[in-house]
This record gives sequence, C-alpha cells and structure tokens, in this order.
Amino acid sequence: MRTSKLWRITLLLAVLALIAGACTDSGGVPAECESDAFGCVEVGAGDPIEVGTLLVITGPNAFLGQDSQNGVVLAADYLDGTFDQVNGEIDGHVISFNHQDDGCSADGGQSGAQSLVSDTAIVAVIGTSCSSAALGVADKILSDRGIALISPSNTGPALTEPSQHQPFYLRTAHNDKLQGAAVANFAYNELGARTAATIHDGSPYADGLQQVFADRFVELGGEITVQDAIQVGDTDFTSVLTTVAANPPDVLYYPIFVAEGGLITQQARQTAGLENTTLIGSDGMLTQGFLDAAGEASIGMYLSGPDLSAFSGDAAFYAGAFKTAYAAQFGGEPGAAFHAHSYDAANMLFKAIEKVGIVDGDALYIPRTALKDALFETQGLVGITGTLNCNADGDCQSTATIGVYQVETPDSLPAAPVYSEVATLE
Amino acid sequence: MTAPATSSRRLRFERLPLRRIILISLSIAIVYGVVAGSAATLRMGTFTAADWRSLVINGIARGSVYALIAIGYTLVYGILFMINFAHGEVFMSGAYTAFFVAVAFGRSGYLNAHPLVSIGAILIVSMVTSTLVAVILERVAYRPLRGAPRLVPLITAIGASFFLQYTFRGLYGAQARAYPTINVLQGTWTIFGVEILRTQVIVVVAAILLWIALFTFVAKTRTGRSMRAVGEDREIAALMGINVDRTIVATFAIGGALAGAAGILYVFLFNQVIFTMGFFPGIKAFTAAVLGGIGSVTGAAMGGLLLGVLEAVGPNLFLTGVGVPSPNQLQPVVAFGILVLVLIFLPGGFLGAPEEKRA
Amino acid sequence: MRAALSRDNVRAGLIGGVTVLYLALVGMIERFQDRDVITDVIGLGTLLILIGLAGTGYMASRPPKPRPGRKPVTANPALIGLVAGTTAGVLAGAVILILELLISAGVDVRSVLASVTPGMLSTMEFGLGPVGGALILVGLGAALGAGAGALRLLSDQLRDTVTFTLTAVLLMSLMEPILSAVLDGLSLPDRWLYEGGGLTVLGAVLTVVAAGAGRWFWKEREPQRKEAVALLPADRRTLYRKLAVFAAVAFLVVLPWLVGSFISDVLGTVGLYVLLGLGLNIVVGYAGLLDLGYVAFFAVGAYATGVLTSPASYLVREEGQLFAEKGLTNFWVALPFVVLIAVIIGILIGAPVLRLRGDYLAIVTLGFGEIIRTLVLSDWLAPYLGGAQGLLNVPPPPPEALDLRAPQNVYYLILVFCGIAAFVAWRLSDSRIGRAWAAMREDESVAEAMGVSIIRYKLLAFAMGAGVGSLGGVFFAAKIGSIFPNSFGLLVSINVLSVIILGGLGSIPGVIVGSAVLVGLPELLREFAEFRLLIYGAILVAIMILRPEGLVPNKRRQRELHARDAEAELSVIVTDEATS
Amino acid sequence: MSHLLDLEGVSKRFGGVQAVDQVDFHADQGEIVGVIGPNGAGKTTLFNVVTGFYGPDSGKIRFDGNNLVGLKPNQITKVGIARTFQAVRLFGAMTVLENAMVGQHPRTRAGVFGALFHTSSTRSEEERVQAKAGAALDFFGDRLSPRLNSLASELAYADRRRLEIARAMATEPKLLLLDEPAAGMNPAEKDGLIELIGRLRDEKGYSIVLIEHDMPVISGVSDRVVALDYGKKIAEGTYEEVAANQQVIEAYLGKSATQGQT
Repeated sequence: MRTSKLWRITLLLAVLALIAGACTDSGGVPAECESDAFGCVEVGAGDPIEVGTLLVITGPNAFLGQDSQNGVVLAADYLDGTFDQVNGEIDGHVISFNHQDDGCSADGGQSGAQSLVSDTAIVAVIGTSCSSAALGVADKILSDRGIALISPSNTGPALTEPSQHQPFYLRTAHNDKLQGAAVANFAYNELGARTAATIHDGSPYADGLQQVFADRFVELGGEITVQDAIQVGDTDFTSVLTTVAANPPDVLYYPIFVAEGGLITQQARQTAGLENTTLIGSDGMLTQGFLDAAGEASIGMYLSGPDLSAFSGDAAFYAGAFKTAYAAQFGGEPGAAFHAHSYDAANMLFKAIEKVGIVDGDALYIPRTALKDALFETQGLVGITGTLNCNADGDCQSTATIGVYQVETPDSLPAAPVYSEVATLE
Repeated sequence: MTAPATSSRRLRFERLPLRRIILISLSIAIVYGVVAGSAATLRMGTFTAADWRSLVINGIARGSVYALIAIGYTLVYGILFMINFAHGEVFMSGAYTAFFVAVAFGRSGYLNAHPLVSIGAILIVSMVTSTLVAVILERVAYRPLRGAPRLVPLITAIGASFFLQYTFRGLYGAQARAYPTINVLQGTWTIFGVEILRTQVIVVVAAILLWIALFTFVAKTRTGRSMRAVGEDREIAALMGINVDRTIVATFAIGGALAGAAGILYVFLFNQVIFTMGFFPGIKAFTAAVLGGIGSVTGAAMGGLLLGVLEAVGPNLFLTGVGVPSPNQLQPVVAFGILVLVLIFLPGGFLGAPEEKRA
Repeated sequence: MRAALSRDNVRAGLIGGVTVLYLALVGMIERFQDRDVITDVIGLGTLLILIGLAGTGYMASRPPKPRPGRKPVTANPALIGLVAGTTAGVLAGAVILILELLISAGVDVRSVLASVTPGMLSTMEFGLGPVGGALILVGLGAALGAGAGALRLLSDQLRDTVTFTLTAVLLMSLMEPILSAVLDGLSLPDRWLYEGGGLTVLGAVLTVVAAGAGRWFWKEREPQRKEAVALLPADRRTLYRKLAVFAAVAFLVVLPWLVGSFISDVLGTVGLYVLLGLGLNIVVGYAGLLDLGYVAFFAVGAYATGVLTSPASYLVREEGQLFAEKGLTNFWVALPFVVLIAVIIGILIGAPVLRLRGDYLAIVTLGFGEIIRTLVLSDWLAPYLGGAQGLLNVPPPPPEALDLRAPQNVYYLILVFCGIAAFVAWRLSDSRIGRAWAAMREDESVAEAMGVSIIRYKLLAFAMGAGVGSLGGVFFAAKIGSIFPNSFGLLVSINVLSVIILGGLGSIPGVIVGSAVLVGLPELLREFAEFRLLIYGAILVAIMILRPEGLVPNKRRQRELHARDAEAELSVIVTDEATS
Repeated sequence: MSHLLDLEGVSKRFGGVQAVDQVDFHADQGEIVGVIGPNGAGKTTLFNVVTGFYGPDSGKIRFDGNNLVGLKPNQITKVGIARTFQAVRLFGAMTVLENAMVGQHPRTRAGVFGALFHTSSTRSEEERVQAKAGAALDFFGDRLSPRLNSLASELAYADRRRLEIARAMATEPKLLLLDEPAAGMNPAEKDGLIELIGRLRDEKGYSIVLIEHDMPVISGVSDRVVALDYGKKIAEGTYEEVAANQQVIEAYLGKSATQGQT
C-alpha cells in the first residue's frame, strides 16, 4: 500500500502547481480602447502581431489559395526591407500568422471564420479566396466581432453591393463588373467581334464574369450565340465545344480555372468549326500553370487580368525581387494570379496598423474600429496590382486598370498587355 | 384457431401495385423526355450531320477509356464482390508517374525522335506503377478483410482512395501539369472519308484489343479459369487446389496493369495529370461496369462505350430542343437518368444475371 | 545475437524505414515541424521521425504468432528492436544522402518529388547536414529501436503506463486549440501550460506526472473496481445507468459555454453528421440498403428551406408575397413542409429501385445524389434555386432575440434534432417494424415468406431516411444562412456512410462516436488542412482492419457477424450428417 | 366440393428443365398429405410456386376461395399458408422468441405512429404477439420455451427444426407446408416428429402437406400420398396403394431392379 500513498502525494503536488501558475495578471488599458466599440487588440511585450489568413488550401482549388497565402507571407517578410524569410516588425512586434482553410465553400468559410474569431489575438484577416466562402458567411461573422477582412481574390459584385456589404469587409481584387465589361469592350471594339459564346464552371466567380461580359457585349450591339457550362473535375469538353461550334462565334469567353481551362483550350483547337474563333480567358488562368497545362494550344489566345505593367516602379520590383523570392521560398512559378493582390492587401493592413497602433511601454494596442477606418481611408497606396483607393463599399480597386494580354509562347507569361482600360466603379 | 377471415377489400388494395405505377410513370416520363427532346432538337436543325458524327466519335473515344477502367472494376468485383473505389487512384498513379518519364524524354528530344520507343517506355512505367500500387493496396487494405461483411471493404476502399489521392498530392505536388506533346499523335487520320483525331483512333483500337485479350484470357487461360472459380465459390476453389490468394493478387495485378494502360490512353486524349484525375473516371467506370452487368468483361466494355456516347450525345440531343439552358452542364443527369431506366427493366444490367430468388 | 538478425526483423526494419521516408516525401514531417509539441524542445515533425523509428522496434519485437513450420525465435526483444531500428535508420539515412547527392549534382529533384525541400531535408538531418544527419538517423534508429524492444521486458502494467504517458503528452499538445479555448473561456490564463502552440516544459512535466500517476493508480485499483460493480444488485445498476445517461445529457447541454464559439461551431458540424448518420442508419443499418446518394435529401432539405424562407428566393418574392407579409415564411412554419417534400421525393426515388441488389442500388443512389447536385447547380433551375450564385440570406430561425445563428445557440437546435432522430431510431428498432427490418436484413426471401412485405418496409426505411436527411439540410440552412451548390457533393454521402460504419452499423451511440472521430478530429488539424483527407483515409483503413464491426457495435449486428460464422460451421455439420 | 388447396394443370419451366408439368393437386381441411418422389422430381419447386416465390407458367391455384397466382409470398402467408425450408433458414442473430414474433407479423398492424408513441393499442398488440409466439413455442414442451432469449444460431439441430415449425405456426396459418422436416434426424427424433405432426393436426386443426424421403414418417402421418417424378404426378392414394404402384417403384429403384424382381 505504501507506493500508492506516494503516488497520491505527488498527484496532489501537481494539482497545486497548476493553480499556483494561474495567478498572474496584466496592467491598465489606454483610453482609445475604452471608447472603441470593439475594443483593442492587446499585443503584450515580446508577443507577435497575429494576422489570420482564410484561403482555400484543400481540394481542387488549393493552388489558388496556397498562391495567395504565399503572397501574404512574402509581404510580412519584406516588411523589414529584405526577402530573408524572417518576418518584419511593427513597433517591435514581429508579424505571425494563423493560416486557416476556407474550403472554397460556405461551410468551409464559416468554420474557418469561427476558428479565427475564437483567437482573440487576431488583428485582421486576409481572405477569403472564393466568394462563396465570404458572402453572408465569413464576412458577417468577422464583421460582427470587429475583425477586418481583406480579400485578395473575391471578385463577386454582391460582396460590395451597398445592401449586402459588411462594414469590416474590403478587397484588393477588382470587381467583376470592371473586368467583364473591359473584356467585352476589347472583344467588340478592338477585335471587331459581333458574335460571342461563353462557358462557365458553376463557380460564382466564373458565372458572374461571363454574365457581365454577355450583358455588356449585347449592350454594345453584339450577339450571344451560346451560354453553356461544364462540371468541375470533368476532362472531356468535346461535346460542349461541338455545341458552340454548331454556330461558330467570333469569340469564345471562358473565365474559369487552370485545370478545366487548359483542357478546353487544347480541345477547342481540335474542334472542327472553331478554327477562326478567338479564345479569351480571365485572371483565373493568367498563370504559368495554365500555360504549362495548355501548352502550344494557348498561343494567340487572350487573357484578361490586372495590368501590372502600368506602374513602372513596382513592375520591376514584381518581376525581379518578388518573383525570385517567391521561387526561392515556394519552389517555382506562382500557381495563380492573386499572389500580387494578397501582397498588396497585407501591405495595406501593415500601413494601417502602423497608423493606428498605440505604443504603451513594450505593449501595443490596436483599436479595431480605428484600424477599419484607416483601411477604408487608404488612398493612393502604390502596390504591385496598381494604386489602391478604397471606396466606402470596400472596393480598393475602385479605379482599376484592367489589361488584356495575348499569349505569345507557353514558356512565359506575356509581359505587357495588348489592351488596357482604366475603369471606375460608378 | 384458424386465421381470422382477412377482408378481401384489404387484399385487393395490396393487389394494387402502387410500386409498379410509380415505376411505369417514371419510365414513361424519362422515355417521353428523351423522344420529345430529340425530336425537337432535330427539328430545330442547329446541329448538322457532321456535328452529330463528331459527337458520336467523341463519345466512342471517351467510352473506350471508361471501358478499359471498367474492365478492371469488373475483374475485381467478379472475384471479391467488392466495389474497389480506389481503382480510380490506381489509374491516376500510373499516368502521373509516367509523366516524369515523358518530360525527361521530351526535354532530351528523344520523345519525338523515336516516338514508338518512348511511348512504349511510358506505357511500361505506367503499367508497372499501377500494378505495384494495386498489389500493395490488396495486400495491405483488402486481404485482412476477406471474411468481413460486404460494407466493410467498401469503406476501406473509400479510405484507400483518399489516402492514395493525397499521398500523390504530397509526393508530386498539387498543380495540374500537361504531358509534352508527341508530334506523331497530333493531327487526324481519315477513315472511311471521316477525319478522326489520331489519339481517338488509337484509344478505340487499344480498347478493343485489350478487351479481346482480357476476354480470351479469362475464358481460355488457366489463371483466367481459376479467377472465375474463385469468383464462383472461394472455398470450393481452394479445395480444387487453386491458390486463392495468388489468384486474387493476379486479378488485382491484371486490373492494375489495365488501369496503367488506360491511364496512358487517357493522357493521350486529355494530356493533363493532377492528383484528383482518378476520382471521377473511377465513378464513371463503376457506372459503366454496372450498366453493362457487373462481373462480365464484355458487359463492362459495352457499358463503357454506351456511357461514353450517352454523355457526349445525350445532353445536346435531348435538351437543346426543349430550350434547356447549358445542356452540357446536365451531363450527369442524362447519364444517370438513363442508367436508372436500364436498371429498372434489366435489374442485372445488360449482361449481368439478375439475382434469381432462390428458395 | 545471431537469432535477432532473422529475416523478419530486417523486413520489419525496412518497412519502418519506408514509413519514415513516406512521411518525409509526402511533406508531412516538414509541414508538422511548424508546430511544437514542447515549445523550442521538440517539433511535431521531429516527433514523427522518432515515433517512426521507435515504432519499428516495438512492432518488430512483437511476440511472434505461432506459425506452423517456423520455430519461434526466442531472441531478446531489445536486440530484435535494435536490429529493426537500425535497419530503418540506415535506410532512411541512405535515401536522404542520395537525395542530397542528387541535389548537389544539379538534378532538379523538386520538379518530381515536390516535398523534397530544404526545410524537409534539414528536419530529417536534425540540422546536422547530410552525413551528420544520416549518422544521427542510424544512431537514433538503434537507440529508439532497442528502447522500444526493451519495453517488452517490462511488466505489462509498467509498459502500459509508459505508453499511456507518452500518448497523453502528444494528445495534450494536439488538443492545444481546444484546451486554450476552454481556458480562455473560463478566463483562466493558459500561459503556464501552452506557449506558441506547444506545451511548455513545465506543462509537459506536469502532464507526464499526472498521466503516469493517474494511470498507475487506475490500474492498481482495477480489480477492486470490477468487484464493486459486480456486487451491485440489478436495480442499482439500472439506476446508475439512468444517472449516467442523465449526466451525459446535462454535460451536452452545458458544453458550448465551456468550450467557446469555435469548438461549438465544430460541435455543430459534428451534430449535423450525427443527425445525418442517424437517418442513414435507418436505411443502411436497419433495412440493409446500401445508399451512396444520401446527400440528395440533405440538399433537398437545405434548398427547400432556402426557397420557402429566404426573401431573396423567387417564391417568397412573387407568389409568396402575402405569406411573407404575414411572416409565415419563417423557419418553423416551413420545417414540416420541407420534411414532407423530402419524404415524397424519397418515395418517388425509392419505389422503382428498391428491388435492386446491393451494389446496383449503390450506384443508382449515387446517381440520384449526382443528379440532384447537378440540378441545384444548373443554369436551368437558376431562376428558382439560385444556380452558381447560390441562395443567400436565409434568415435564422425566429425568434430574433435568441440569435439562433451564433454557434453556441444553434448548437441547441442540432441537439434537439438529434434527440428527436435518436428517439425515433430507438423506438423503431425495437418495435414490430424493427423486427421486420432485422428479419429482412438477414434473409429477405424467408422474411417475405413470414409475411413481411419487403418493398413496403424498404420504402418505409428509405422515406424515413429522407425525412431525417432533410432535417439535416434544414439545420444546415439555418446555421450557414447562404446555400451554395458545392456544399452538396458526393463527399457528403461518403462521409456520412463512413461515420455510421466506423461507429458501428445500426448502433445509435456508434453514430455519435463515429461522427466525433471522423468529423470532429480533423477539425483539430485545421492547420494541416492539406493532410486532413490523407489522415482521414488512413484512419478509415486502419479502423476497418482492426475493428470491422465498428467502434461501438450494436449488439444485434455483432451477433449477426458471429451468427454468420456459427451458421457457416453448423451448415457443414448438417450436410455431413445428412449425407453420411 | 371445394378443396382447401386446389391446383389445376400447374406447370413451371426453368430454361430447358420442365420442373413441374401439368400437376393437379389438392388438400382438404384437416387432411395430412405426403408428397414423395426422387430428388429433382419438382417437389420443392411445387412448394415455391404455391408460396409465390415464382409464378407458375400455367395453371390455376386456389386456396380457401382466393386465387393465389400473382400474389407475393407475404400476401400468401397472410391468406393462411405457412412453410418451412429444406435447409433450415432461421434468423440466426435474433433470439428464439424474436424468431417466433416475426411470424406474428402478418397478423398485426402497428405502424410508425404506434411504435413511436407506444400507443395503448400498440402496447396491447405487442403483449398479444409475445403471448401468441410464446404459445407456439410452448407447443414443443420444454424444448424451446426455456431458451427464449438465446440466439437461434445457438440451438441444437433438431431444436432449430422445431423453431422453424413454431415460427410458421406463429403466422396462424390454415395450411402448413413442411419441406423434409425429418432430414438429419435420428430414429428417436423421427418418432417424435410423427407424433408432433399428428398433434399439429388434432390440437391445432392445421391441414398439412409435407415433402419427405423417409417412408416410415410418410406412412406414419399421411392420410393420402402423392408421388411426383420429373415434374409429373405419377400416383395418388393411400400409402399402401402408392407404395405398390409400379411407376413409383421404377421412379425410385430404376427399371432394371424391378425387372429382376418379377
């Protein structure tokens, strides 16, 4: 019996130690935090500033979210002026991340957002990748707790409709209304196309873009021959292409993602009847990954997306230091187009934190509403994707330059667009 | 003590075949939709004869690939009566591994210099890898479950499918990659005055050859006979001196090799690899195997062909006429709708034996 | 020593080495290294390597199953472990060396094996470079292998305590997101236990002491505890069982306020799969119908709720104008109609196909699942169901004051729904209907000969499954508020089927345990999202091999398993008798 | 005068095999009819056609004023015919009592509502089912009743036979079809079976038709015997008449043996 008594004593000691360790507390809180509706984020001495990311890192669209996440990580790295895989600091606090997965679905967006909301140290969140993960789900959950959500790739118009817009939601991606219309203008005016067909993949992004394109194209006087759709994960699109080829259009617009985009491009070149139909895609396919997947078939087609070359300063930085750092840390070319937007979103956030952060000894207090207001007041911030001017509805690319690039070779992305249009949200 | 006289009214109510009424009305609805839709589409005349022909050819090419994978499904099912959900991943593993060989050949120019030799090498690498994955899969995941009730191996197969998918994502990465183009396969051949893509011709011919090879193998060779014996009754087969384990491994190996070949043919047609490329074709091949009558090699081949043509021609033929927007988006509705129709009238699929009610 | 060098041990070592390399090449070791088990002491990636090597030794030194024709090898387990562990270390070290050589020779290994990154290599080499790394691996393999083998020498109780303590430390570290949320919830500072995502050294020591003492103490008193329970008179035992059930329910009611909003959200998802599991259990567990398209009714429930209640839906906007003004288009009014629609669709789908054999039924139900997923996504029905843009702002269930969308509150909605479904399933299982289902499941033609109308009872099971499935969809619409088509893929049907089979077919507690393991656990690994489905697949395969009848098997199903074996033996006896 | 069970010109073909060929057969209220014939004579097929497992190709089947052709097996059981199987087929994972209670299924009506809310009618019906099932089991004295809660698969072989008969009794039939009840029984058990079949008719009033190879059992119980060969009825009458019938002997012993005998 003696040994079991010994064990009982050590158990008692252990419990006592548990309680003793629990009795530390922290000092007073600055005035701004009391007045702020959602209070402050308190970053203690030596603690990191925690930034959440809510991007799609599982399933078939994982390359999209992973690419955006890399952009955010590089932004934090470059905060100290060098790409040395050591994150920069604000007021002596290093940036650290809590990466979550938005699963590119409503329920994925909700559980990711709930996970971030439960971490009280989160200052703000860069995300979501897919509009379906944000609309009415992540944007509402985070706004209700006063946590700013900045999306690099949500392009669905509904997210910044005044009736739907959540107070703490912003995005550095351009609104589809701009891109869809710009492509229609290019097709009708520059290419002289009069008939067009569209294909989407059932995602809010692709469906929204093709509808805006179709409406604008008809408005300009063109005619839409066929609007069809494909199933994500399918590989044989010969039958939908034959449907389109039955009444050969001048332009075929399919703003979808790399996996299906590459296949449609190849199979379109082999479809009888589409020989002189011009193929046009959008920023979901504006990546080296797409050129690899499509191969020679992509030569001569057009891809729309942010006009990166319009700004001399940052274009050189983007093509040079940024791309090399990206390749060094993540191996190879970016998998999608939105790493530039997430890089800008992160920088916009860091600038706002510097502006509103209150240093108190070693601790840093960040009032949440003040941070949000600082983000909305961002004007003329020169980023890689262009100059960020956030309007009251959260569109920071309210005046965006949309470029249309022509693919010359599948080995590298075209440097400069063949057409560029400065479009402004009314 | 005799049974209470059951009122005949109750009896008559049960005579009323409620189920048969729903069954007949559902079939009439499907048949009507098919006939009316087709008539309307043909009247509209948006598609020329050439369009229909190319749709059918695409369907046959696509169907041939389904057939090849379906034969693998049927072989395993014929022996273990198990839906091998992970068969799609076996198909993917071969195609994806052979991709690196193709890239190496492509970069060194060997690919287009000696296309036949390099295609042979790619084919061998793919078939070896798939066979290896299939055999290991059987050894690790399925052998311990020989006696378990039928649902258990199904869940193991689903688990193995996810495990293999995300293993290959970890090994080879998450992005889609394109096979280097093999010049000799580009362009078309004209057969009977019709221009058909070379890759499509190769896929159909290969499917027919492999089907014949498989059919004779199962019917004529010693291993083929023992495979059928183990399928009929495992205990009795063992009594007849057949090494059941080795036969089952042989079945998985053949199914795997076939999947490896199908993988390469698939890549000729669609020339793209990604870690999720096996899942949907796996489901479609399983559908084809059931449509043709699960367990019969010819059934799988026929079911695959039919499913391919149905998916290619169906949506346009049935739906455009009646003004349904984006008909091709409803491809699964057409494919599975017809499957249900077939199974209602032929519960065993075309060639399968519907289970006779044995007293 | 010579006996220890047998072929089996070397083979076990090779398998161990391949496992460690697999974990490295899949990228798990590098990615898990981001998370510390014990902060600044050991990362999860390194721990994986150590577990791989130790595991090899432990498995190799397993007492050999007596196999005919093989004389049992009686070498010292520590030596067996040493040999196996070293082999594993040599193999791992060799491959790492080869990879390093290839890279230094300019071969772009990463274009083929995407996970061979500098980070992975340095973790595998413990930061000591290629040669040093390889040596460390061999040394660790030997030491850990021998250590794990030596465990065999200890008394069962001591060995059990050691393994329990190690797993306790790992679990405490992995549970960091829950426990720190709980501690925050109770506003207890957690800095002394957790720091930067891992256990502090103090925390680790305390866990070892608490777990070791607790386990030893628990094992010590085990005999006495068993006697005490045996002595209990029957009625006291049923009283205790009732008390246990009452305590469990009370705990479930209080739980969300203990664990904070994120874990409540996870509990909501777990609850959803418990509800769907209970529904599918009636179809697969009770009536023996293999249904691979259960997502169809889940989607019908969600979309019907959306169409009937969301102001954005065309029905509410146009035809339902007057209903909307009178506030009739709310959640509670729509609920019965949604369930009714689902039951009718269940009967329409079920009637023509229920005569089909198991696998044919599987593919047809899978087909129905795909048909409905495609229809809700299609442009054809977009004006009614929202198509790709989905159905938005579905109002949370009234009354507004309860704010039934917050995770802690919506939890009670699913708790009630699960309660109802469990009650229905339980009452049905031991009733006349339950007996008919059980008879049907065992031998359909004999059940029919005993007067059971096969079609009617299969259809009843299918329709009830549809009703409960739509209840899940209704909850999903209330919880999320915006319905998009890509939440209703084939993966949902497969997940629900795996939950009920893993938990134990036909067993109500099994569904709860199955859902907690398959849906709850992966939510904890959210950081390692890209490995979630890999681990999910591995768990499915492992559990199906170790416990085919499921984690919490239903008594009857377990008997069925054994009855089938017993009957097989008996029929052999009968035929012998008859023919002799 | 109308028979309880009346078959006219019933035939059934499986591919090339004419299993049952234009058979006329009847059984009257309270009568025990033995059916004999070599293996493959179509005896069990006849049972399967009567109990609706498969429909006859031609011919009429009437029972107690109802036309059975086209009815499903569960409807035929409700009308009052119950059967046992050549190889005992019990619900192995269910208890002895539960097996018998399943027999009560066609005589009860409790639905989902009753099951969920344990309405008074359902509760009383459940009690009645347990009582009826218990009664059927008690008919076999202390063979089955003491082991109500043990699994059917755990029973000894002869008890499994008895449970199958008890389960058939629980459906409250008018006519019992026994398919080789004596198979695999030792002589003592066979005598018990003969006595049992007599009691079934006398105490329970069932009419019985049994297929059997064991001639002592057939002669011990049958009021009338029918012989089948290659699907045709070759003889009918008392046991003595049928046993002496030349065609029956040839069917059983083959042509040459009979030549030698005369």
